[in-house]
Amino acid sequence: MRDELQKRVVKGPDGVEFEVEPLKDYYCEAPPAEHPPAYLKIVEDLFNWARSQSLWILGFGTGCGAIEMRPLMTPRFDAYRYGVQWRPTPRQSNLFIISGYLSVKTLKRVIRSYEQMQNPKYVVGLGSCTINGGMYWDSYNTIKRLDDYLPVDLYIAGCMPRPEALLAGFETLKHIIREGKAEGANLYARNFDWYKANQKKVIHDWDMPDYNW
Amino acid sequence: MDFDWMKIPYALLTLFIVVNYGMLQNALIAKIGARVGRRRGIPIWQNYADLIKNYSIRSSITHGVMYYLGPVFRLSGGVGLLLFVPSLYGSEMFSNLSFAGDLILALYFIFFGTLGMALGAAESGHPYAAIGITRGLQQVSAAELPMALAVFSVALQYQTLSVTEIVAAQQGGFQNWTLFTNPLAVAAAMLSFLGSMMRPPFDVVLAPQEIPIGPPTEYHSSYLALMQTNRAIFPIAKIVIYMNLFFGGATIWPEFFLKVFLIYMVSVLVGVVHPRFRVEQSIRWFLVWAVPIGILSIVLV
Amino acid sequence: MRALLDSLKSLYPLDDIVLQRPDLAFATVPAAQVRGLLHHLKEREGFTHLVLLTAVDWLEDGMFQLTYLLHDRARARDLGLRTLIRRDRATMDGIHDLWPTAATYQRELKEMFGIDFPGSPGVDDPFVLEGWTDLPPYRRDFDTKDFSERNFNHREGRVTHDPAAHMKRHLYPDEA
Amino acid sequence: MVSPLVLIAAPLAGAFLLGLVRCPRAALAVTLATLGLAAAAAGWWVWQLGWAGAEAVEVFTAGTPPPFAIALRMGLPEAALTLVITLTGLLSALHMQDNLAETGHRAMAVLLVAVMAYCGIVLTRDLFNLFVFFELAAIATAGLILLSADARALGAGFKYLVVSQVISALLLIGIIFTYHATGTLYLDGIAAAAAKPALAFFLVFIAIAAELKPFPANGWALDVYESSHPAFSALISAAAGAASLYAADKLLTVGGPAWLPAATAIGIVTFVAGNLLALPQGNDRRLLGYSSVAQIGLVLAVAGQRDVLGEHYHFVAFGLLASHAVAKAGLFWLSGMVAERGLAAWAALRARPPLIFAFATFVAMLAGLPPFPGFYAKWELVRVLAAEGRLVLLGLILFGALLEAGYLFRWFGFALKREPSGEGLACAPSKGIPVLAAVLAAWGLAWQWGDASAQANLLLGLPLLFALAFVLLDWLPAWVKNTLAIAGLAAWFALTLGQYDPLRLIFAVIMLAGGAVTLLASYHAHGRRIGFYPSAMLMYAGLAQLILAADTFSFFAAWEILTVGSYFLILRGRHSEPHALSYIVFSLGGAFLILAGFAVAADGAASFAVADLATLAAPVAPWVFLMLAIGFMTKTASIGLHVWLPGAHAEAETDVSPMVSGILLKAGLFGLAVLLLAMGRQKLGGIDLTLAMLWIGAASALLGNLMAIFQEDAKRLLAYSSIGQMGYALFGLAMMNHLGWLMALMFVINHYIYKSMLFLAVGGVAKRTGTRDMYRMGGLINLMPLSFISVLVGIIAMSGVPPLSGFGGRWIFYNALLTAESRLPMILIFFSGPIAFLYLFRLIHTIFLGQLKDEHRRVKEAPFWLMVPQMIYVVLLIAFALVPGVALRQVDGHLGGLLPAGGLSWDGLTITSDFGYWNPVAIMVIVGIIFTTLFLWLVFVNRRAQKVKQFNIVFAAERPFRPETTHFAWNFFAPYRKALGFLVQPVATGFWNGISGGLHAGADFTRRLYTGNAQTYAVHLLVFVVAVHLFMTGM
Amino acid sequence: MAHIALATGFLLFLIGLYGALTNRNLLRMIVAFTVADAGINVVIVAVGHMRGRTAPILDGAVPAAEAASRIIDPVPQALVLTAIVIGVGITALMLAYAYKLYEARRSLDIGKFMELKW
Repeated sequence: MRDELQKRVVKGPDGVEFEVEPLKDYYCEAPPAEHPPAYLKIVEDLFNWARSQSLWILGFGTGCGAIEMRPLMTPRFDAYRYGVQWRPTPRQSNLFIISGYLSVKTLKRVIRSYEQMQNPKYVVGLGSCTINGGMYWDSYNTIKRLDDYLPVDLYIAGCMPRPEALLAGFETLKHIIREGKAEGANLYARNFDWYKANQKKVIHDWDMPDYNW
Repeated sequence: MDFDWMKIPYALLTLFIVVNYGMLQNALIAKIGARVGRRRGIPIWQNYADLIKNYSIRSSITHGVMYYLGPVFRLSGGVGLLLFVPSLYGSEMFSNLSFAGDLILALYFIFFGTLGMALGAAESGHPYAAIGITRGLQQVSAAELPMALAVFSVALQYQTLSVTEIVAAQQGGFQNWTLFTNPLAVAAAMLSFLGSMMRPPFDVVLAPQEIPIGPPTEYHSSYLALMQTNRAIFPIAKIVIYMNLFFGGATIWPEFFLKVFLIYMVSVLVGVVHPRFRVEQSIRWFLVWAVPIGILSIVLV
Repeated sequence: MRALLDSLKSLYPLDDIVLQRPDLAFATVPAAQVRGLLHHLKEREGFTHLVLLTAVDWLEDGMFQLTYLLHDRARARDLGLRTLIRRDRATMDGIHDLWPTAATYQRELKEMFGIDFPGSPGVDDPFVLEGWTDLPPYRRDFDTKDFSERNFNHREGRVTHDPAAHMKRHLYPDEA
Repeated sequence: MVSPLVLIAAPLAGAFLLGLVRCPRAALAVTLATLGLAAAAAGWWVWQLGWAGAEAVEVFTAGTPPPFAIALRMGLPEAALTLVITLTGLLSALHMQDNLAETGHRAMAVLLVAVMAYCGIVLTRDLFNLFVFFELAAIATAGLILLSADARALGAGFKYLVVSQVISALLLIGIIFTYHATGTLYLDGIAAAAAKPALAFFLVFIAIAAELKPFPANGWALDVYESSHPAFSALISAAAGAASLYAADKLLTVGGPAWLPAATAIGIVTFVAGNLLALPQGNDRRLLGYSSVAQIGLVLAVAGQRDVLGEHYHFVAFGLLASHAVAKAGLFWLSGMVAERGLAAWAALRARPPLIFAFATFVAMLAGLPPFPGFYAKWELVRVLAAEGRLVLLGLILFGALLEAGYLFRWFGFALKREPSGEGLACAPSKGIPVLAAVLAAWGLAWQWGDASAQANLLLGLPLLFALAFVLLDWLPAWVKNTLAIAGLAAWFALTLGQYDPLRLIFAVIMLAGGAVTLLASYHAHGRRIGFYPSAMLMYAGLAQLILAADTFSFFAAWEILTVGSYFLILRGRHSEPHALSYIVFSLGGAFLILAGFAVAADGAASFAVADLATLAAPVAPWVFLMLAIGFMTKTASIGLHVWLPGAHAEAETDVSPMVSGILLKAGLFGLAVLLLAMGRQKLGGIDLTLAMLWIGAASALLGNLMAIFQEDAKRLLAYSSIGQMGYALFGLAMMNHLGWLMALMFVINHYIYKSMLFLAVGGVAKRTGTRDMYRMGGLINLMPLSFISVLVGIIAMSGVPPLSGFGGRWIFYNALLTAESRLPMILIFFSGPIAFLYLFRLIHTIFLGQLKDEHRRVKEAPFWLMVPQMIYVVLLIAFALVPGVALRQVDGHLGGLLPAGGLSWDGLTITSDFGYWNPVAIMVIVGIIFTTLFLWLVFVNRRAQKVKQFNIVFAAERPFRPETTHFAWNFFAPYRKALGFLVQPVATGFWNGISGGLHAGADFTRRLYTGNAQTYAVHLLVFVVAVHLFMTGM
Repeated sequence: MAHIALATGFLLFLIGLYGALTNRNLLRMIVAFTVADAGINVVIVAVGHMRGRTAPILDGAVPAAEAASRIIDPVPQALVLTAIVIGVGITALMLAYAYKLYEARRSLDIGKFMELKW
């Protein structure tokens, strides 16, 4: 663990020394909670419609797929037509596209970002690498099954899939959302221990709280 | 106290109209921006979907009391600003709550939301939020100056600080608008207007690539929803002031919509074709180009 | 270029000189001479730019080969220096004082090959592999497939085709 | 009836008696007894002549009147001077009794002879006899110099002898030719003589003048002061100085008015040069020497003004002389107690607080601060000089006095703030008693001069007495004194409530009631807090008297009292020494301008009501206005004169900052208000002075605010912000219209509340976190929520955002601007508003928001007693925001009487001006309802929010490393510096530093004149004689 | 006669003064001052001189009744006596100083006693 995360003894302005334990003192330790849908079905349906019509993608490119996302903003594909847009902060995003191979180092950042997104949130795996490792199937540093680590709502196969495939994927995702089946965040909270165990199995220097609020 | 309680439903009606108009107008303007880039752009109802989506987000976090209150301040600032200024001239129904104060109240109330938002964003502890706020404050401090000069020039011109009376003085044909009777003041004010609309070249506050969206970096779900609501109201409330001071005000809603839209378009037209200023560049720009015009308008009025 | 190599040869024990192109040459020097030669090249001969520093694992010889590729902007020429160091407990003098960027290469070599550069800034910090405990993965005695199978969950149903056989079956289905 | 001859005979007899005594103790007893007897005789005469109504007597030594015998005169001046001489002799003997006992009876005899000679100089009316006594004094002096433990004293003594040889030669030649021409040596006879020999009398005059150590013929004197025994230096400075001055005075009486200009010129040059040369001195005794030289020069200059001073001559001259004698003797005696010679070595005095009090008394007395005689004397002198149009002399005197105050207060600052080093203090009773006696004498004289002056006796002022009582009560625990102080302020306020008009009432409420509230914070201090209450109450006493002052004298006295009180108060801060010094120098500079302004305005009248300033007409009026305005603007720290403020306010103690910022600054505004009320618009050289003030106010507002945004230190930020805020208020006053004044008064109230609140809050935070650098703080909102609330309310109010009370100020301000005549300065003001917003946000953000630091994780809320006044202020601010009419309506009405046009209409809850309207209650209610509704809505939709900790932020998928690197706070407004940094170049600071540096360099260069060579000194003397002669014949 | 004395006196005084200001040796300075003193004394006496009158000593030669018209002014005579006494005293003191200074510094050079300055 890095130095700045180690316990340290500091001296207050009044001269009294005390311990600071960064992981406890600086990070919230609460586990994630499951959040039930709205009580009224009609309300939840409205919400799901709105969610499906307003997919805010976290601007986080993990692999070569990141380059396939850019054309979506251009006049040729213009994903904005479909209510899709990109946000630079996970707090405001509700769709995380894992765009390609995912190294262990990046996985840690992906987990962090994913956990900083708010419920409901959706994960789309892009390309074969997220499905089974793809051409990196025997790499020492690339995870092979994304859904071991995060609840994935949708895979878009290909190496790499074209932007058209992505657009089709968005439409499919919208269907899933509207049907109320995109409950990945709740799944993650429910199976939190299992996900954490998987994550910690590959991330050897786990230097963050279990849930990154 | 002889308070006319009917003012409250009337004010709420104004609010309702303006919120909806603001949502649609924002979408329309986004579409116009998209067409400039040869895209089709978002659907016209996209803002509603986004708003409902954000209210429907089930979880949220809070960094503390001020963080929690920040968006409340923000939206209160927008709503208050809208309601402190009469929307339609000559309409008892849509004079809102302007009995509480005059133009000065409106101008200073703009800061209410800004301050609350800044405090809330700052409590998130995010450095980008703080950087964004300082940029915003610095830029606004320079951008406000021509506006203040212009307002002052107008107040001197009409010898009143009451918005209603200023509008009244501009009635009877467009040649009576301040735009034509005091063009320098209008010029200064419109340059200031560019600076306050968070559009290029004055949008370094948000700078998505560098300090992801600046102050609201940490805001999400219903907080963000409140702020989105404000985004629909606040620019319009501000433009209403400009409209009343410089462009003859409005007597009916269509006129209101048209004028607000056209004034808004000024900043859009400038914005879509300009790159971005750094903060010190925009400070200098306002002081060198806009302020002298404002000074001239004061001296010559 | 040849003149340069000749003059260098008189000063340093150069070996295996390969003039690959008129503007690109390689030479081998003993490890102990590397720093001196690099310094000379940087200060005297105009090779101000360190293009890269990399390594090759000669597992069979029990050696690592380090390659320093230098570039002379003024005369648009490159010179690669190779040196061989022992593979077990590999250690080499750092050149981060000549080129600060070298520290990053050295950090990478430490992580990927286990070649140590004592004194190089941050040389022990993880570069790409955080929390790595196994053999350095670029060593040829590191079995990446085995590691991958041990460490990662694999999705069932993956099939591997021999390309030759696959294409043959695809193109000439009759002959299969 | 005691014969005056006792004063001559007793020391002589004692000296002879000493020849018979062998035992040193007995000899000492004889000496002291003799001196005591002489002092008693002198005292008896003072009593007889001053109180019992006896007439002055002339004693003829040989039983016949002059010219056949030597005559001695004993009048009130002579009695007083001999009392000074004998008492100084007695106390000095007491002080150096160990040395005397060691050296034996001969030394004592010499001491007695010296005292006798000084008395003789004072008493004699015979010219040659004067010469004899001078020679006796010289011989005795040279003998006593040998007493010093300092080996260098020998050289000094020899230099002294060389010079006195030259002087005596001149004197002798002069005497003989005077006698030749007039046929008499009797002074009155010479005066009466028809033909006076100019050259001969000139020689006599110049010789006596040379005894007064005039610049530049005084190098020898300084060497003597530096090296001889301090008790003896006291004697030279006080007794010999007084005696020689009186001799000069006698000669001037004889010579008539023709000689007065020369005396004035010699005196004033010596005064200014002596004080200037004292600036770079590092040795306390040499510094005192320069100061002695200067003071005696001043009295000589006053003697040269006797033609215009008339009946006040003795009051003024003796006031200055007594101040000099008592203070200088006291300081020399103190110097005898301090072991080392550096100025900073006086820090050893801190071990004994009464000695610090003594030091303060002496410094104040020398600097001519109230209530000491020098103050009354200075007042009279300046009044007369101004009336006579001798403005150059007046200016030089004030300039010299300012220089003197500069080095004295710097020295005092050293004593209070430097680290005591080395051996410390020799504290025998025999050394303490003289000092104590000097302190008693100082206060006794203060009483006496107040009593004798044509003005009110300051020591009769209840507030001042109340403040001085705290000196005696300083042994009480702090909380008792605090209660007393609060009770006193409240009682005085209640007592005088009926005497204020609404305008003054506003200031009274802030200064007295507000002062009491601020003092609540002082309950947090533990222990006895020595020195705090006398200083604080001195300041409040000055403020209390200032508001009530009707005539210029009491106004000015109050002004000086509050200045010196606040100086002591500011000096208490840990690192405040240089800042307190620049504060007192600027304040005194301003005060002297006020003094000069008042004097010019009074045009000789003994008493001049402040309100009568209105009766002045051009060409005097604009100059008076200018002087007074600059004086007051020094206190409000208008731009250019602001350099003292940031340090002084920032370095002051936590509970002192609100006093000096929230309350003290208002004194300047009060002065300006009074001034503008009385004098209105003035034009000087075609420039409208109020317009100039308008520009200054605007520039202060802009630059003050601009400088504030670049501060890293929270208290400095607030201090710079005060400059800006005072700029606003000045701007409002200078607009000279109804609303401008109303706005200024609203600023007065608001600034008091929020600046006090902010200073207390920031001070509390600084106390808890151990730093004032904002970037070292951060995230304290949860640990110090109450402080956060008070800062929040403070900044909302200060930035003028509705619905709090700052908005009212802005609203009135805009309305006032609409009626203002000049439009350009307001551009600066417009710009400064948003800039204020910048630093306010910085204040709250970098302290309370953002990232909490490791070492502050266990910080507690600020002390209870610091919070109490803050919470009161919060309530006040909100109340004032809701019903501003409570305070402002009365003032508005009152202003209506003064500036009728453009008042406000207070109709129901709505306040209406000629231009706009404003309903504070409605604003508050509307904003409250909207805010509450939205808040409840948010709580409803967001009820399940998870509270997270400070590192739970999105950090580009990484995590923050440490709070220090995550808290964005340092150089917060860097782009502003890039864009407008050129505006905050420290031009004013550079200018004032340049002046101070120039003075120091000039002094350092000039003092090289004193090479240390006896012959050079003798040449100086001759050059001086020639120069004066040329000056006189050239006239 | 009186004028010659007067001139002599002033000359002596100036010589003495010049000597005192130019000699660096303490003893020489003291001597020079004595010369100057002497000069002044001569001046005093010369000022008191009246042509044709006698010394102001009331004895047989000058009866008290005629004294006022016969003798010269007695006051300068008295003054000169006092001045001489005082001059002697001061000279003695200066010599004492010179002695002590020499004891302390083993030097009589006035330039050696300049540590007190500025």
